[in-house]
Amino acid sequence: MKLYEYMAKSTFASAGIRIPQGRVASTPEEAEAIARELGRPVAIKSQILAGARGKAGGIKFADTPAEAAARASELLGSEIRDLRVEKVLVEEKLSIDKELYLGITIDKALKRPVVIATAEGGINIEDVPEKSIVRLPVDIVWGLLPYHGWQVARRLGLGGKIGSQLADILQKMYKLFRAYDAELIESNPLVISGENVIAADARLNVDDDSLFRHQDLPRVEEGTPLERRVHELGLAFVQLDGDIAVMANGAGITMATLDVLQYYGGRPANFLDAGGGAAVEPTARAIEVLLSTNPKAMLINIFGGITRCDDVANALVQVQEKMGGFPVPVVIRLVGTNEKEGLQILQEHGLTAYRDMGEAARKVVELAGEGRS
Amino acid sequence: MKLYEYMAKSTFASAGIRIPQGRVASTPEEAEAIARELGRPVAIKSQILAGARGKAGGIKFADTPAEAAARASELLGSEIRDLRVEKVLVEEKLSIDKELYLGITIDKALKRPVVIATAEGGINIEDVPEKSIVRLPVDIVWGLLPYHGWQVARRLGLGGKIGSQLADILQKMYKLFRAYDAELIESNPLVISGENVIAADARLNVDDDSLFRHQDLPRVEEGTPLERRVHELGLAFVQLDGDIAVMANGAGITMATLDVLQYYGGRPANFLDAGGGAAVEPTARAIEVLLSTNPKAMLINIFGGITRCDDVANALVQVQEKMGGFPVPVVIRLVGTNEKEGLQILQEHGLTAYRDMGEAARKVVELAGEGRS
Amino acid sequence: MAIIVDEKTKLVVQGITGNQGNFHTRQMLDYGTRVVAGVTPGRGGAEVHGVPVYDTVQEAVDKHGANASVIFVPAPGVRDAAFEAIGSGIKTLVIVTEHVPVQDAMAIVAYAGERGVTVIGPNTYGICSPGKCKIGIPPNVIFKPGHVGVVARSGTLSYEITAAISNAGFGESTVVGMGGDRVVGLTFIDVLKMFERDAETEAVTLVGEIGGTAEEEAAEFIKGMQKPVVAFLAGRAAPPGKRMGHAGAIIERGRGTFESKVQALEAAGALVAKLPWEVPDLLRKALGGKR
Amino acid sequence: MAIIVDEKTKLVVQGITGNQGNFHTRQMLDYGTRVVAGVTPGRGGAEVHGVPVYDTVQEAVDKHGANASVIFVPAPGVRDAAFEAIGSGIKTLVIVTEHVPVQDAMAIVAYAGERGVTVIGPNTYGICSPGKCKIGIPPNVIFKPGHVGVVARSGTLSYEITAAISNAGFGESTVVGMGGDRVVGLTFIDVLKMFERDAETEAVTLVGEIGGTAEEEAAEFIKGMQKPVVAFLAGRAAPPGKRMGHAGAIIERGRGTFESKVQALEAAGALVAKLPWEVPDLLRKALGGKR
Repeated sequence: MKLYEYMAKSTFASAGIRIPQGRVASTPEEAEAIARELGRPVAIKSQILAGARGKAGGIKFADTPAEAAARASELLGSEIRDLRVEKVLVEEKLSIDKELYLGITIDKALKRPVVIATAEGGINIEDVPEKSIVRLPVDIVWGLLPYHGWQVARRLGLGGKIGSQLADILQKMYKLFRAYDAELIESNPLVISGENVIAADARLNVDDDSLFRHQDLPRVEEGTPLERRVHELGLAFVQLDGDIAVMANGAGITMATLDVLQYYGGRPANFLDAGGGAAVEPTARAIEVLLSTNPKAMLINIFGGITRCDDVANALVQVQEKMGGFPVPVVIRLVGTNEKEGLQILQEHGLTAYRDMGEAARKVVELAGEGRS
Repeated sequence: MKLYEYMAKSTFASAGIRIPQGRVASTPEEAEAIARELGRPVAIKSQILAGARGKAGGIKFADTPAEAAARASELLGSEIRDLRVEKVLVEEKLSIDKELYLGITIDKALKRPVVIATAEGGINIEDVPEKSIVRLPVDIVWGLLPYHGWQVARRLGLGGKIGSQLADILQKMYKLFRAYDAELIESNPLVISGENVIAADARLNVDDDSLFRHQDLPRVEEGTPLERRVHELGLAFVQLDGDIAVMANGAGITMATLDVLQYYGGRPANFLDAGGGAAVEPTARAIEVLLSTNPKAMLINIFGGITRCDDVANALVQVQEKMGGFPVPVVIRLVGTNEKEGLQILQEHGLTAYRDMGEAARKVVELAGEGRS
Repeated sequence: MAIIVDEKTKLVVQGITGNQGNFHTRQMLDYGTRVVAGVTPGRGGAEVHGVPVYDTVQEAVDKHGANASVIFVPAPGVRDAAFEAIGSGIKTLVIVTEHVPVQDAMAIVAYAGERGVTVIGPNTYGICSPGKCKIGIPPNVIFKPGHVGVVARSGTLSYEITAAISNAGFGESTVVGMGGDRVVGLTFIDVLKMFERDAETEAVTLVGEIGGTAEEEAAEFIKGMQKPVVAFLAGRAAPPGKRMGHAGAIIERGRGTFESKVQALEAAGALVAKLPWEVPDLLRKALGGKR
Repeated sequence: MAIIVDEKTKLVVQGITGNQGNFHTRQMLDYGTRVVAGVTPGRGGAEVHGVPVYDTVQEAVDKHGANASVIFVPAPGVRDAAFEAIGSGIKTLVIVTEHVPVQDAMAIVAYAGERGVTVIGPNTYGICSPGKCKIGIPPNVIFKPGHVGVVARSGTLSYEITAAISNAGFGESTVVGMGGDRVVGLTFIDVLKMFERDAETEAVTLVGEIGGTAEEEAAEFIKGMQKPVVAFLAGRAAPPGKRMGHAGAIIERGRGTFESKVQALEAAGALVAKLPWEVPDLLRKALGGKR
């Protein structure tokens, strides 16, 4: 779960990391009031869950409160990088001597947290040459210790009071990383402004699987309205560009199903992983949602493990009855746990299923009117 | 630093460990009021920093508030195990099905915390046969985990809800042990009362060296008034039964000095370790305190390392001048860092020193009129 | 032989009294796995399908010589359960539970590393050495004793390919599901090393997917292997930057793309199947070629 | 030879800009110790007695090949300083600071154990291999190159006995102060093992005291030693139950008494001196006897 910049900044502040003065605003009037309080030039930053806002015009500046209201009015309600701006963060405009990047994420190969830092901050970290990037893996057991902060500072060429502040900020970021079960915590840019080091931007992505122990955090929703509807069923879902709706059970098999469809010339409309052992109800709801997107055809590809074929069959039958028949061709492939029972249920309701994934895929591509001729 | 039972219990309660209902009282009237609030038979427990209070008559019981006042009146102001009772803890009297002992301390040889438990609680843990004692060393890195609690419970023959409570209490005690830098945390007895496990007694000894990070804790003083005076100078001091006052620098050399005095038939009056590098002022104050105890003679045994001989000489001269001469014979042995400067200072003030520890010890025993004839 | 688990494996089921634990204990017993004990704290003394239940893993180890454990407890309890298994002397730990917080997974893997414990998962279907021992949740019917080692990141896709290998007449020495999470106990290389040493394994099938660089790292090792490797990779059709259910399956910074993985594996001498059911054909080709 | 430190030891001083660090850097340089760098975070670029100061131990290791460190920082900062030294690749760590919280000491010792680092202290005067290297705070004058290994728990008493050994004409191979705290890095047995292997050491002097069971455990090892051991123990006159300054010197539960230690050591074949200055006589006797 990604937090909005203003939320992430409030965790930074609570940990004692210096952030720019300012507040979040939902209306131009609020933005104006905040700019007046600050009494100096401000930055007005769109609160959206995407990077590179600046390039996309999502960050504006204003010298007066009236100007702040005007700029906020331009941003609020607009779409930046396909995302609607509902709030802006109005902050003092910093005088910047140098921009750094400082972040902590998880190194999957090392299986531990890793600090990533560069003295070339403020831009896409992806674009910084590898040799300018400092990487410091952290022992999950012993944690990030004060001297690690100093090591990073020295490798960025920083010493004295600035080095000391950077070391301190890194310590505090690591504490936040652990306390909030973060997948990623970063500040880009982390700004050197005179004698101070200030987190001009802040990002904190919390591990979804850890949310049970973070009841205190706000819940931030991401994705298209359709994606949100399926996520509420507890299923993994991504919208794609094609017109063959797909449901399978397991991320790998779902990806492979898309691959096979594409191989035969079909264009999948979505990725929907019904997961291991989803019950009849959410499976039925997911099928309904897929059908509501008006695909040309639908493919259900189930290799039952924890997932039981009879549950999937019952879900299909439920939807069929509710809708008075499927609006588009539905191709079913059903093997594995309780396969016999599942096929029996389908048969009783006039449905048939394939045993072979390839045949099913070729069939649905054909029914969608696509594929190699 | 040892905490009083009522203080330790309040930390237990804050960690969610069940303790008996009750409060601390300084007067019989307060004790009566607490007993009335509780509305049931109570235990009245002397708050002193010593074990085995029960045997020494430090714990009494009362069925009525009036009786509680009477018992509290007997205890308050009395001396139990040579310690004056200034407060009593008035608590509900528990119905006891079984008494356990549960504690965590530091195993010096293993260099890690160790859980000690026995189903034979309520008495001196020292008297429990080794085979009835469960020991579980704890990995300082990974800590005491929930399953350790269950392992201890099973080894004490406990299961079900009682086992589950014991496992939970042990977890919480370990958290307190770590949070308060404890040298020892224990409950003796930890009582099984019906379906509940209750810490009928609680002890928490905090590492003196960690007090800088426990500003929230009350400061509890221990020892005789004389010992407290020297401890305030930051020096290690223990009163003994003899009449030769002793000061040396370092715990080992101070112990060895006492040994040598005893070997020659002398009777040391104290252990005073002036430590490494004590300054002139505290050294002078310590000498004054020693002289104020009216010893027959005094031995100063210094092998200067961090401690500088000139500092010690200056301290001696300062006291000599302040008192207008020493009231009893003072034998000085002075070697090591800045030895020449030290001897010079002594000489200028009519004092002499030995180079050899044995000779100095023999001399002071002789001057005290003791020793082998 | 086989790797990691075999007929000497004595299993304890943590969370045996839960629905999943109960159901799959039955399945594993039916497969022939030696399930010697179950653990649910506070439920010591009970029985599940004739398997005795204890309060602690230590009792299962002490009384039954358990040397492997499978965890079915809910995600918030996995860290504690895993630490208990590792701390009690278990040598192989299979964590079936999904949605384990990744920072818990890092701690578990670190602790296991200190103690020399093999961790499979979290979020794995488990492991099976056909005819000897199955730990976890895959359907019993897909396995067949044989000489192909299978190692996979994802579950159902791995069933699909394993079933294809079995149906083609090959059979498997051991099938290992490493788990689909970002941080899991084993790497491809760990498992490839074991297969390379295992006398019963003649060829290896690697089932990978986009995201991360695990397949690229595996390719480095495959270069030096004696035994042939056939791979299938999922995610050719995945658009860049979209999260496809597995937290691990995010395409990051141009690394971990489908193309880079195929290229690395083919350069290392592995045969890469375009469709899942091509794997048996390529195995036939590889074994014919190298032997 | 000698043990732990010698002419190849390259020392970094943590807390070099403090009073103690500054003073003892001078003393160690005078003794001939190769002090290659100092560390005080935020003071990088300074110099102390010609020794360059850095912000991090890593720089001292990378630029000067430092392999040992001595810590003079105040007690609240010792844990961090020790972890830095251990994490930066230092192999011998001497912690002079006293009043280090015991739970910090346990953590330091555990981390050092993982990384194979030798820890001397906390609350130690240090270590000296006479004529080669002195790390810590003992007076330079008490040492003399020779063949007696000295290992002690306490400081000044150890100077007393070392000076007696030097004055009697023996000299020392290495003198090790383990530190007076409850939890320290080395045990008597650790050091005895090293002396037993060290070609330069012909006899060992053990300086112990009441409290704990370290001397009794040492006695078990001494039984099997080839080299003679002469011991002195402090605390004969200490009343039971009184704390004598060292946290370790508490007599607990009848174990760790003066008598039990003397008995254990004598039973193991060690000669136990009644007075500190008897140690050289017993060394003469022991070396005459065993050689």
